[in-house]
Amino acid sequence: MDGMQLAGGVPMAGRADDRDGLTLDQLHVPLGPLLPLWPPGLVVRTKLQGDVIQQAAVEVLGIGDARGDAFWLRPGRPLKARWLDASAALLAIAGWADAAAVARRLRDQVLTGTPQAEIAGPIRRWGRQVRRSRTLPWLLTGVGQVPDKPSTPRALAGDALTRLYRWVDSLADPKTSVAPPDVADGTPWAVDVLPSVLEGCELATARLIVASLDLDTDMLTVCEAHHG
Amino acid sequence: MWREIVFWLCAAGSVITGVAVFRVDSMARATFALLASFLFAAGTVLLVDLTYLGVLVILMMIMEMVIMVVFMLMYMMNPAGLMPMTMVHNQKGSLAIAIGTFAVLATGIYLIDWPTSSAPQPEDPTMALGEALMGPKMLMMIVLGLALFATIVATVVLATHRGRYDRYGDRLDRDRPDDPVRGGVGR
Amino acid sequence: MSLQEYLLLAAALFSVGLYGALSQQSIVMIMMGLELMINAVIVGGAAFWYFTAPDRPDGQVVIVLAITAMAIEMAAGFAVTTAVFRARDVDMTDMAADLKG
Amino acid sequence: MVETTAWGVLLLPVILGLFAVGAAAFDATLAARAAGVAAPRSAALAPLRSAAGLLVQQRRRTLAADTLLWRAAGMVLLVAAVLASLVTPLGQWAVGDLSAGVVWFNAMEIVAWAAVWLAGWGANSAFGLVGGYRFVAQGLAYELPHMFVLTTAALGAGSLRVADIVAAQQDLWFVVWMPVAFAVYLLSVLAMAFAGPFNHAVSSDVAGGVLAELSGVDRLVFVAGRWVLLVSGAAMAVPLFLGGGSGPLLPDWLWTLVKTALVLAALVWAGRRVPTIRMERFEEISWMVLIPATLLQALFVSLVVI
Repeated sequence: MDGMQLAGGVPMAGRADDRDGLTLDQLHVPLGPLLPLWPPGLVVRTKLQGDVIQQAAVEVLGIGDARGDAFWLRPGRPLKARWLDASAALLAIAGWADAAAVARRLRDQVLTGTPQAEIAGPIRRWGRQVRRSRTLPWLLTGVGQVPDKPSTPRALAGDALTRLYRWVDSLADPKTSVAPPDVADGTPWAVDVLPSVLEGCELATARLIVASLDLDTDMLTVCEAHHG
Repeated sequence: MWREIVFWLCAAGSVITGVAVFRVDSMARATFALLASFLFAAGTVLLVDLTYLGVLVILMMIMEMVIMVVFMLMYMMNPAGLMPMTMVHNQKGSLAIAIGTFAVLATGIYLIDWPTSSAPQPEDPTMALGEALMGPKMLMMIVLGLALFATIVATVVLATHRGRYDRYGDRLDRDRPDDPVRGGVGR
Repeated sequence: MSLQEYLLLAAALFSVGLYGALSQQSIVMIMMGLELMINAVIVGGAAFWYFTAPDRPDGQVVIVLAITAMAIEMAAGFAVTTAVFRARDVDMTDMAADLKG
Repeated sequence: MVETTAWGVLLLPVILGLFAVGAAAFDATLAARAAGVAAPRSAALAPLRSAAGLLVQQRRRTLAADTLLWRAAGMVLLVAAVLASLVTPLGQWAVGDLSAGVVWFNAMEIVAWAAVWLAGWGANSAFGLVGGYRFVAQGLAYELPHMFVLTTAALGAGSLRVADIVAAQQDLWFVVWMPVAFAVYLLSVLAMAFAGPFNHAVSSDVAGGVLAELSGVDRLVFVAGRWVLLVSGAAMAVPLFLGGGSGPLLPDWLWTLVKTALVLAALVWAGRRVPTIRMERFEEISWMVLIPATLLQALFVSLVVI
């Protein structure tokens, strides 16, 4: 193999052991910081073999230079809107464009202050539609299962499907509608646990997992500010 | 007349793309050059009224080449496939042998007095083929089927490194297999 | 169109395939050479059927045989490559020359 | 019964194109309704608007792309999608009535494998390549059931010629006594055109997959090819299972068009109802459920025929 010029300046991939016992080429692919439906500022540096993530390193850009002001913590941003937002992102990445579009529309209505009585019905209808789907559990079960430890935030336990169902159920719960935004956020924990969850997954599942963990990179800045 | 033209176009295309397989730099291009060569050759098969077999060659070859390209890249990764490469041994000798073979074959082709047939073509060649395969040539068909089945088993055994003890545990008592990726049937 | 022209095409394809099978080092490329040679068999089979014995299906049967041979060759070839690669981390024939006397 | 027409060569792309635009418009309307957009009529024009936009858009380039193969991909897909319909009769006319018409149709569909893989490979981007590989995996999953289903229809008529298959349904449409085959056929048509829930090759979890880096005219050609492929598949369902052009009152060709439109609309509508089906899960379904089901259906049909 003489003449090792590089095609377009891309170096040849290195090789390493992999899951199937074949020493295949490694490819370094960064995910983020800017992708549609991706937490802004989040960068996941992956080492891929085929489309399987062998190693992942998570980094959040822009912590420290923010104003300690998170979008979802501002007044008039009920928790409900945030759950709708998270569900919309997850559904969109799962490829259910229509259900995602409905969730997004409902979120906008919540944020613009549509009265509770008017919006409760549509939200319940949408929730029923999501819970009734039989393909969705089939596709999401076992995706992004987080370790079950005492330190695991209750809101993030389980896999992508249980998290989505948790959002959907709490949206149907009348108490959620008045709940204030939550400062005790799971994001720092999720960022810590993300690399270990991503390893061994396929590249595409990575995006489902990130969406299902509902990372709010703004919140990291807030936490940073709180702890000094 | 038009058959003559189409034949020569297909023949030239088939040989040129066949040569290109070993001349281009990228594995992807090599595979698809081979595919083009097959498609041109299938064109000549279609010209002699073998519709079914010609189309079958097209179908099989596209599938095979697409699968081939996957393996190709798996074992010979090459960014964008545009890096020049040569991986040959004994090029001159091979070339000489190949040209020699062609010369011998070509002389043979033009020296031998080939038999011709005035027998009429069957109404439907495909039907004739099917009847032959299910009738006098049944034994061959059975052998082919067995060979294909043996190939399936043998290739899976050769290519995989995880047996059922890896999947179901040493006593084969696991309820659901321990696979890196779960399947869809929910076992 | 004549039998000779068809056979000439088959001979050309066969020779190109032979060159590839002899000269290439990578197992996958050798298989490409073999496939080209089998391709020549397909062309030859079609020609013999059409020009010498259209009333008998033998030429067609040869083509079916060739197509099957191609599929088997490819599947087996890749399986062997995978096994060799896993065990020895090579995909070139020169490096896997254990059987060399 | 079916005559071949030379001028059909010119008409066929036009009809397929109109159907493709109609299907895309229907799809856009459904999307707009879900999003709660007030004016569905303008949403129906969205595909045409974006097509015009793509025509004038400049091509984006990627580092070290294999431009030749990349450009070829879209053209190959579109041409194969049109050629697949070559054997589909419109009422009494077909462009070409091959004696192995069903095999021809299947072969042209398989071309999509190569085209999609090439589109993913050519861009030299990880997402595109992942999308391309997924389509190959998807192809391996649906192709066998699809082939068995086509064989079943051919078996029912005792011929691979599409015209004979239509003729065999004079008394009873195949859909009535081969319902499993019909259902699997529709499923695999969606998979083949990587539409609806089987859009794993271009899904949003890989940032558009094969389509991620395609832009400008290349993207337009590729997307058009995909729609035409779906139309071709839907159109073939009519002669294979729905009795071709037979029907009361209306002429043959009109019935064919009506049935095609209905099948197409059903496919597009159903495709939007379900989230993207991930291949690693579908693969097992295909091998453990669909293949045995189609084989049993074929066995049943061959017993009936004998």
